[in-house]
Order: sequence, then C-alpha cells, then structure tokens
Amino acid sequence: MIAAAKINEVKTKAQHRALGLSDEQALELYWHILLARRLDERMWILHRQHEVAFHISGIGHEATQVGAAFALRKGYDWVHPYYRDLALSLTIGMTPRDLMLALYGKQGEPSSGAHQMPAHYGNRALKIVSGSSPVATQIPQAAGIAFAIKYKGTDEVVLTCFGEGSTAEGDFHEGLNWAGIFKLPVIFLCQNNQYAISVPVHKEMPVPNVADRAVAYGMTGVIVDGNDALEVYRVMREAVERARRGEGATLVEAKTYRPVPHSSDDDDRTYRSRAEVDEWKKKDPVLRMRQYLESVGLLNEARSQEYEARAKQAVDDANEFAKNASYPPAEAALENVWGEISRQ
Amino acid sequence: MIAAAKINEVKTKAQHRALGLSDEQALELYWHILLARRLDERMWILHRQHEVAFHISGIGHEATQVGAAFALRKGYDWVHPYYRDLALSLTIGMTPRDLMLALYGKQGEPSSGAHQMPAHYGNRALKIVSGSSPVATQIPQAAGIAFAIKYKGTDEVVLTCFGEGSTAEGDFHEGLNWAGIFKLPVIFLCQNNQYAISVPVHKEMPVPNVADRAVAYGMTGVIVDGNDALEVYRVMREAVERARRGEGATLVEAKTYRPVPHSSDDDDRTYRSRAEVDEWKKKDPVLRMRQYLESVGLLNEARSQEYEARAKQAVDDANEFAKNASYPPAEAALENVWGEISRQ
Amino acid sequence: MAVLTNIEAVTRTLQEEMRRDPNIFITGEDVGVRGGVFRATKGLIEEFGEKRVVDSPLSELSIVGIGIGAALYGLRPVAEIQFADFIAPAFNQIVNEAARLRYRSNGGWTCPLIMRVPYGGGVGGGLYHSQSIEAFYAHVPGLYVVAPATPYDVVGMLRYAFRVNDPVLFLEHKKAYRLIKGEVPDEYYSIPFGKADVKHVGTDVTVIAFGLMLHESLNAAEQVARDGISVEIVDPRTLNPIDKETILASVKKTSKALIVYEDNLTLGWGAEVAAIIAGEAFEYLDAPVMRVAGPDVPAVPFARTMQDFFMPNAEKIAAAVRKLARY
Amino acid sequence: MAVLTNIEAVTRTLQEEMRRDPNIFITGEDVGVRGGVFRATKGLIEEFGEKRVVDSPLSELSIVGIGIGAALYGLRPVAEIQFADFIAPAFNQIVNEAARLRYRSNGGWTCPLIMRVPYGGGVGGGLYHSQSIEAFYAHVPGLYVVAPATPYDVVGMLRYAFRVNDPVLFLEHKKAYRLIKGEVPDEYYSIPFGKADVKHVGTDVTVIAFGLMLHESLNAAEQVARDGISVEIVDPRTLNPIDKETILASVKKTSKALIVYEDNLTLGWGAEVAAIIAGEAFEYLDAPVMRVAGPDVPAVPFARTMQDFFMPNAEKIAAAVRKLARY
Ligand SMILES: Cc1ncc(C[n+]2csc(CCOP(=O)(O)OP(=O)(O)O)c2C)c(N)n1
Ligand SMILES: Cc1ncc(C[n+]2csc(CCOP(=O)(O)OP(=O)(O)O)c2C)c(N)n1
Ligand SMILES: [Mg+2]
Ligand SMILES: [Mg+2]
Repeated sequence: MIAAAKINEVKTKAQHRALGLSDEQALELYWHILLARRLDERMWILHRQHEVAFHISGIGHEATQVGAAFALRKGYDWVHPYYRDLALSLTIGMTPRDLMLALYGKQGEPSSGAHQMPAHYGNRALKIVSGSSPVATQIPQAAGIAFAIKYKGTDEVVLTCFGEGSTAEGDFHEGLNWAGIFKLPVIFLCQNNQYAISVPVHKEMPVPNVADRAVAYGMTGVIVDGNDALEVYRVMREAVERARRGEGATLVEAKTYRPVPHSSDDDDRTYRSRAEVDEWKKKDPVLRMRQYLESVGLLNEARSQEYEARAKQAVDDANEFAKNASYPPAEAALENVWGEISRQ
Repeated sequence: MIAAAKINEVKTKAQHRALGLSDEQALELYWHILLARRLDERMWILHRQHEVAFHISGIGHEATQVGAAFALRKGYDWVHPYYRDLALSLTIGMTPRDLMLALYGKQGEPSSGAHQMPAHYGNRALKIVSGSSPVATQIPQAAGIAFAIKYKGTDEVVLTCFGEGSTAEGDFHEGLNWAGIFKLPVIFLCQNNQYAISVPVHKEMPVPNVADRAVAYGMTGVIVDGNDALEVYRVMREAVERARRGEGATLVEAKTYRPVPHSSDDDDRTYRSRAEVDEWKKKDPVLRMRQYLESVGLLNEARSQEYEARAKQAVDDANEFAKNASYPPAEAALENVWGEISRQ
Repeated sequence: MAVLTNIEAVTRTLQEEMRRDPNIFITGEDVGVRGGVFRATKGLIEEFGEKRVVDSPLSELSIVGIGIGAALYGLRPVAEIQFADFIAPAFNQIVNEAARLRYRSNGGWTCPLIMRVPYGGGVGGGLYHSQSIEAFYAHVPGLYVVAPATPYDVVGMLRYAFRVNDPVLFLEHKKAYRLIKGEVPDEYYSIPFGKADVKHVGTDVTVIAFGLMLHESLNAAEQVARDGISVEIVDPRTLNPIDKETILASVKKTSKALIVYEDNLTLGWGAEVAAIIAGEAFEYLDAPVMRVAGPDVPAVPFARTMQDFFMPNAEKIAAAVRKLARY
Repeated sequence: MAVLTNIEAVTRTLQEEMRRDPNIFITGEDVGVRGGVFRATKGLIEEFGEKRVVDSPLSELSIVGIGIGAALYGLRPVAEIQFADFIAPAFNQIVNEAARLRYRSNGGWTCPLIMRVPYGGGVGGGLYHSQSIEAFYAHVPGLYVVAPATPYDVVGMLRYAFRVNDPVLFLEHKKAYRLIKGEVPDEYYSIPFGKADVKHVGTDVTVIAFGLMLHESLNAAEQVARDGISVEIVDPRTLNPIDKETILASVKKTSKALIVYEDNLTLGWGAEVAAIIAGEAFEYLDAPVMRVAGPDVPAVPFARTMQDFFMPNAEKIAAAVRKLARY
C-alpha cells in the first residue's frame, strides 16, 4: 500500500506528466532514443567490419532529437534535418530498414535512391526534406518553407537542425534574418556538441552561446540541456506553440556532446582527451532517460531488457534486409536529373 | 572685452576642444565636409547636363565620413570603403581631380584606370582598398587586413564602411565573426541612411539598430548621430584606440539619411514622401557643422564665403581637368589581368 | 497582336501568370513599390499586394534559399536578382541546392523556382553591372538556363518557366530591355525549353548567337548580305540543355560555324557549342569553328573606349563571317 | 631523390615554403591539431604554431575573404577549402573579388592568395564529396587554376604558386593523394603556370587529361599500345590560362584529339580545349574531336554501381582511343 502510494506520488510529480506526456509517450520517447542508439552503434560496427565504407553518427544527440520530434505533429509539420539527425528521422517515421539501405547504398533507399551518401535523410511523405552536405544551406530553405506556410495561412511549423559550427556560415545569418523580419513559423535547433570536427566551440564563435545570437534577429533564444529529452521537449513545445500562434521563430540551442569521432573518417584522439569524452559519457542520454523512467517506476531491469531485445531485433532485421538488397542498376545514375513539365 | 571673454569661454567649452581637436582641425573638418558636398553636388549637375552617365552620391553622409577619417592616421591606417565614401576618400587624401576623372571615366583615373564605374574609391599609397560593387564583400576582407596587422604586430587599424541594408548579407556575419573570434583591429562603420535603395530599414532587418547585432559577435556596438561630425569623431576615436590597444573590433552605427536618390538611375519619389526628406534636410551635416563653428566663433559669414569660394574653385578645377582629359586607349581593356611573377 | 518591348513582355507575363496561379509570388530587392530597379515588376504590387510582391532584404543567398524552401512547399516563387553580377553570393544555393534537389532525393523533391536575372554589357556598367553569367550555370545539370532575345520568346519562355518543375535561370539582357520591340500574339502560346530557333535562314555560314548578340548578328547578316553572303542564324534560346539537333542541322547545311557571345572567350558558353560541332559535325565542316566573344579580361571595363573594345558587335561579327565565307 | 605521394608533396612543400617566408600562413577548417581532414597540413602546427596554422571557423566565404584581406596587406595566405564541393559559398569572394582585384584597381592592388582544394570522384563521396569544380573557375580571367597530377608537378607548381602575385586555385585530386607516388629531386625547381607537359609521347592520337584522369589515360595508353596504337598524352597541369601551344602542337602531329575529364560533359573544362582545337588546328584534324567525361548529371552518385558508371576510367578512355585510331 505504502509502496503503491509512493509510486503514484512519484508519477504525479513526474516531469513527463507535468509536460502533459502520458506514461506511454514517455516510454515511446525512450524507445526512440534507444532504437536510434542501437542502430547507430551497429552502423559503427558494420563500418569496422568493412561491410560499409562510411558512417556519420548521431550518438549523444538522441535526447535532443527525439525530444524535438515529439513536439511536432509528425507528417504535418516540416523537418529539414542535418546529417546527425538519425534519431529525429526515425522518430518522425523513417524506418531502420530505410536507414540501413542508405548506409549500404542500396536500391530502394528512400532518401535519395542511393544517389547520396548515408545520413542525408529525406522523405517527402513525412515532410522530411532531403538535405545536402554543405552545412547551413538548409537554414534559409527552412525559412522559405515557413514563408510558404505563412503565405498559405496554415498552422504548420518547420524544424531545421544544424551544428554550432555551422552558425559561422552566412546562410545561418541570412536565414534567421528572414525569419525575424517576416516572423516565420520556424524553429532553428542548434545541436551544440562542442566541436566542429576538431575545432572547439570557443574557436568557432566569439560568444559563449549560440542562443545569444537570437538577439540579432529579434528572436527568442533558448538554451536547453540537450541530454535531457523532456527538457528539450518542453522548450521545443513552447517554440512550436509560439510559431503556430504566429509569433515567429525561435532559436533553440541544445547543449550536448558527440562522444564518438566526427565520422568514420575521423580520429578524435588528435584533438581531445579521453578524460573529456569520458566525463561527458556520464551524461549519456540513453542512460539518463532510463534512469528517469526507473525513478518514476516506468522501467525496471526486465522491461529494459525487453526494449533492448526489441531494438536488437529491429536492427538485425534492418541489417539483414539491407545487406541482401541489391545495388541500384548503374544507369540509375542518369535518373531524376530533369522532371516532366508540370500539368498545371 | 566682454565679448572676447565670452568667445574664449565658448571656445573652452567647445565640443571640439573637449575632444582634443584644435580650432584649425575643427575648421579642417568643416572644409572636408563642405568640399565633399560641393563636389558631389556638381556631379549631380554634370549628370543632369548629360556630361556624365552616372553618379552615386555621398550627400548627407559627410559628417559621418569626415568625422571617421579624422580618427585615423591617414596613410597609416587602412580604409576599405564603399560607394558613398566620397567625403571619406577626400579626407584620407584623394583629390577632387581624382574623383572627377573617375566620374568621366577618363585616363589616369587612379582608383581603377577607369576600369570601374565611378565611386569605386581606391589608392594603394593611401591604403584605400579598391572596392567592388557587390555589397558587403569588403567586410570579411577588412577583417583579413586586420588579421594581417595582428599577425605582423603593428598598431595599424582598419576602417570599413557599408550601408545598413548590406548587413543582411552573409559577408557581414562572417566578417564580424572572425573579427570577434580573433579580436581584430577593425572598425565596422555602418552608415545607416534608413534605406537600401527603396527598402526602408524595418524591412531590411528585424531589430531597430544595426549596433544591436554586435552582441552576436562579442563586440562593442555603438550608435552615434551620423550627422554630428564631432560625435562621430569621438566614438570612432574610442574605437580606434580600442583596436590599437589590442581590444578588438567595434561595430559603429552612424544614423544618418540620404536626402538624394540612391543614384542617378533612381527616382526616390516612388518610395518616400517629400515631407520625410525635407524633415531630414534640417539635420544637414554641412549646415550643422557650420552652425556649430559659428556658435563657437570660428566661422562667420565672410569666412564661410571664403570657404565656399575655395570649394567652388577646387570643384571647377577638377571638372575642367577631367573634362579635358582623354579617354583611356581601347587596348587598356587588356591591361592588368595578370601580373608578373614575384621576385621573392 | 501587341507590340511590346522585352521588358514589357516580362511584366505582362508575370502579371498574367500571377492572375492565373495564386501560388506565384515574387521576391527580390526593390521589387515592391519601386517596381524593381529596371521596372520589370512595375504595377504588380498595386495589383497583387505586399503578400505576393515582397521586398526582400539585401541578401541574394537567401532570396534564392527562401525561394527554394517555398518551392519545396509547393509554391511557385519568382526570385529577382537585381543584376546578374550580384547572383554570385547565391551560387551555392543555386548549384549545390536548387539544381541538385531532384537528383539528390531521387525525384522525391522538386524545386520549381524561377530566378529572373538582368545581365549583359554595353550599358556603361563597368565590371560589376555588365556581366554575362551563363557559362557558370549552363554547366549545371538540373538547372534550366534560358536567354530569350525577343518579346515573342520572352513571353513564350517565361510562360513555359511557370510550367516546368525544375529551377530556371531566366536571363534578361539589360540593353535589350527597351531596345528590342516586337509583336506578341494575343492568343496563348508557350515555348518549350531546349528548342533553338532559326531566326534567319541562310546557306553560307551558320551563326549561333543569343540575347543582345542575336540582334548584333542579325545586323551583321544584313551587312554581309550586301556582299552576297547568306547567313543562317540560330538562336539557341535555351542555354542548358542545348538543342544540339537544330545547331547541327544548320551547320551540316552551311558547313561553317561562328559562335557569338559577349562573355569572355575562354570556357564561355560557346565553347561547348564549338565542342559539339567539332565532335558531331566534323565531317560536314569546311572551315574552322570560329568564335567572336569578349576578350579574356575579368569583365567589361567602364570607360567607353574600353567598353567598345570589349563588346562584340555587328562589325566584328560581320568581319568573322566574311573570313569564314572566304575560307 | 625522394619518393613521395601527392599528399606528401603538398605537406613538404608547404613546410619548406613556410620556413623560407614568415609571411606565409595557413587557414582553413581543421588545419591545426587535426592536420586537415586529409592530413595535408599534418605536423605544421607543431612546427609553426597556432599563429601560422590557424583553425578557421566553418565559413568558406570568409576563409577566402580573410585570405584576400591578408593578401592585400602583403602576407601570403594559404586557404584550405576542406572539399571542393564546399567552395561554392566562397564563389563571390573568389570570382568577383580575388580574381578582379588587380584589374579593378588597374594594378594598384594584388591578391596573392593560394586556395588549396581537394577535389574529384571515385572515392565513395557521393554528390557532395566528389565534385570537380575546375570549369567554373577556369572561365575566370585573373585566377590561376592548376591541377598537378604527380608529386613532381605538385611540388614544382606549389612552389610556383608562392611566387605569383595573383590568386591561385590549387586543385588536389583526393583519390590521387595516396594512390600516386613519384620521385622528387632534392634540388630546387619550380614549374611555371601555363606550361603543359607531354607525359607520354606517341604518334596516333593525342589525349589531353589532368589529375586522376591523367593516370587513367596513361593506363589506357598502355592497354592500347598492345594493339599497336601509339598515344601521346598531354597533361595541361594549368587549367587557366591554357597552354594552347603544347596542345595544338601535339594535335597537329597526331591529327586526332581526345579530351578526358571527370566533371560532367557539358561546358566542362575540355569543352574549351575542343573549341581551341576546332578553331586553331582544324586543317590538321583527321577525325572528330572526342571527349570522354562524366555524364550530365548533377554530380557523382554514391552507390558503387552508379559511381562506376559515372567515372571515366582507363577502359572508357581506351575504347575512345581505339575508335579515334580506327577513324
Ligand atoms: C560548407 C561546408 N563546409 C565544410 C564542410 C565539412 N564539414 C562537415 S561537418 C563539419 C563540421 C560541422 O560542425 P557542426 O556544425 O558543429 O556540426 P556537428 O558535426 O558538430 O554536429 C565540416 C567542417 C561541409 N560539410 N560543408
Ligand atoms: C550583392 C549586391 N546586391 C545588390 C546590389 C545592388 N545594390 C546596390 S546598393 C543597394 C542598396 C544598398 O543599401 P545600403 O546597404 O543600406 O547602402 P546605401 O546605398 O543605403 O548607402 C543595392 C541593393 C549590390 N550592389 N550588391
Ligand atoms: Mg558541432
Ligand atoms: Mg542604406
């Protein structure tokens, strides 16, 4: 009796409840964080096994991305992601099979038909815009989508993501300038992982926080702990509501870390200490979310194992599927350069 | 006796004295403002007379430019100007003849050998960098000059100028970002004349002041009345001193107005009222400086007339000289594409 | 039949299309109350309001970037770049983004963005108000580059631009804006991209020229006709993709080819045409493939003397035609 | 004589020049402790310190812009652009600014800026890590564009780059970085820009190729030699300005020309070479001017099958040579 009452009390006080998330939703959040992590880890392994040539990872960013995705109406709102948005793309609706096909560069890969390297997430039905590799170009484009939303008068919003290093590009400035002038329904989510490849944040910009730059665009700037999925969800939900109400854009800076090398081509030991990396690993978003759910009685060892097993199965299935898929025919290189004339 | 004492008192209290400027210097300031104005006015007239094909004017900006130039060590510090910087270029050391040659596109024009349109001021000996027409490109370049200064360890500084509209370009952001990160000895002088051609300032940016943007670069931002040459001198001198002391860059916003059309191709009646223009004309920098000098007893009607006569003579001379100059030979079009190999 | 100038053809077509399709909007510097610095959007803000005729901040990168985003959403943006010389800040957004969106998403996303760009020399604009930029962009698969030279073609091709689902670089020669007048039928028509047009039929020499240079070539043809030289003039109109068939058919007929463009010679647009002819009409050629173009200097200089030296014109074209005819 | 790879040739020459001239500094993304993502600047920060080997913020426009400013001051900046695909944001600063500074100031100002740019495909890099960009820049007067293919040429031309007073786009093929090894003399030498090099002497067909394609062409020459076809291979090395003399001399000798480049065909660099040959060696030609190049798609696709389809290689070159030889 006493125990039950205590659990109820915990549950009522629980952070996710306060945010209006059901227990199921909180667990769903965890599921996406976990699935993304396990899928991402497998990709690293496949690279080490020489099964694939390249991987660029979202490890460490999962809480930010899943928290952000939960604040959107999936398939209604727009997402213009960047190469770390594995967890975001999964949460919006891409599947592990989709992403594995991309990793192997196999036929039927939905983001690009294997025209692009992996991690260039895209899917029209899900309103995930297929990005490019040059950083920051998505920022004015996301403002452009928001411009169109305002033009049409719907209450859709746009989320676009990028690293803190990329805020040095002119595209960042110009995109935010438009969003500010026209009060556009767009959320600029900067995933600040402290590095642009090897360059630490203090060499990338002369201010301590990316969010400080919102001032220059007459925009709300918010800093959030990017390893806390619920906190990210909270600030993102506020930003989304502001956007839907017609109050314009928000610059959200999620402070996080990339505990792995920049990509499979990188060797991060040349530019940072293991001690620094280990320190950050203690704040691991998977660990943190699990601990939270345990603390509110939604997870225990057994259920955790179930989740792990489910994730492993999904990852195995995706890998099997992609490994056995064929490569696109060579001549597919010639497809989709030009379109048909419109029927309008 | 009483009168003399009063004048002395006025003089001691005088703004220019407080700034450490001698009476001669104050008059010199006025002279450059006046000369620039009369030269610029003549250029408009020559255009109306179909003597020249194009003119773009600095009228209204003279106080800002001359005040700024006075804060520099001429020929020692660097200037990377923009197309309105007629008064600035004159004050640094270009001559009315130089500028008239450019207006006519005649041989010997020192900025560009008549390769460029007029108003692309440049002169290596004076350390005035020859600019281009695409706006804002000079901003990262000016930061680059400042980077070199710091590299060499001298105490030179760089001044670069641009309009408020041009701060929407990515170049602005990127240049200021470098200047902030590396604490470079450069002064970014924004001449905010309220319009980018026809577009009013509130459509160009989502913040009321360009100087507000300095925050995004960890930089000092200063707003100054751009029609008050002495005030501009004061804030510029502080900025220059900061830069020389190794304390980095300053973004100075001089609020002013362009009482004339954007260029001789423009018709400003399509986008603003005559009432608005007339209102601003009351703050005319020539008028204002003259009134100030009269108030401190340095100018009277007779001396004013002398200055006017001197200016007219200089302008007449320049026009005569340029009008009689020949055009460059056609084949000069082929010169200075590539250079000789260096002797290093 | 109305007689219009090139710029009137632009304005009227924009107006007509905007009336038809509420998803079309225009943005660019000074396109609103000012009607654009050349007045191509004159009167449009009065008819369609600030919502659809949008003064942009001074930022080409994002004029294009915003256009891309709006096109992704499903609108039909028209981005005006004030001068071709100032499109360079948007190069990345055009080449790496707009032109590659369809391919990089394997057809999932499309980018129907029209970029209207006044270009060209002979206007006293010096290095930065005279540039020809087609060579940079005609190299880019997935990006239509068109340069209609007459009001008829401007109307037909601008209409067509609103009906393709890929980005279009729509080049408008500044000097031709008011210089060139022509008849435009009242009935609806449009001109598909990728179709060249034989603007003058002849037998001795083929001249390939577009934009202002088309008109200079037509003048040159008249000049040499007096000497009994018959010139065929092919106006490619679309610069990417190139209508090889029409060009090759003409060259196979005349056996002599001259390509005219006002950009600097090296790797200018005509280089590709020369390469195509040398590769695919070799057996028909009776003379070297010739080019008349600007000299290899950074851009058109300002002083009149130097500008005249730079610009190709009817005389220079006629001289080259005579040389070819004599060959 | 040392045997170096192409990338070692870059690193060593940078080191040697920086020891000589204190005005040389390097900037770019990750060029410091990371030594660049390809390790071209490996060891330099250790020797020359943070002052001379400067990690830049992630911003190509201003990497070049800062380089221009520093060059105007009198320094000799080396700007590393991480991948050629990412130079596009700097297009305006390179084309409108660096390349035009001398001309626009009538020689008053000069801009000795070296931009080092890893480029090229066949590396599994997909659309945005495989691009060839030379066509955009070789069109620009005032901008040297060079693409040495061997360690010997890399050393000689990089040395020369430090001795000209104009901007240099120094293209380094990524796949050739470690694939290509070669001898480099211990004595000082340098290779002037604008001088092509006959890398293989032959009599039947002239192949013009640079970068990785030079090596593929050398392989192709070996293949066809077994069939008794003698190929002459001209490596232009400098892509702007083009050494017409050497190219024309070879074509006049063999009467047959094949141009190879990995960029997409239309308006690629080889278009100009074809145009030059068609214009100035017409009388000597016994066959159409042929080109082997990438197809006209936006860039090299990622999947192996499609990448192989895209990339020109020895087999495709050999097939074209055979066709020309038979002609
Ligand atoms: C325009 C451009 N320049 C350079 C690169 C190469 N590059 C890829 S990721 C990266 C660092 C990005 O850092 P940041 O924006 O902080 O994102 P993060 O990778 O840390 O998430 C760089 C330099 C690129 N992709 N695009
Ligand atoms: C990159 C670029 N885009 C457009 C132009 C055309 N243009 C010349 S001046 C100008 C307005 C500039 O406004 P602002 O920066 O406020 O300077 P002002 O002329 O008011 O002094 C424009 C749009 C240009 N010169 N460069
Ligand atoms: Mg980062
Ligand atoms: Mg202004």
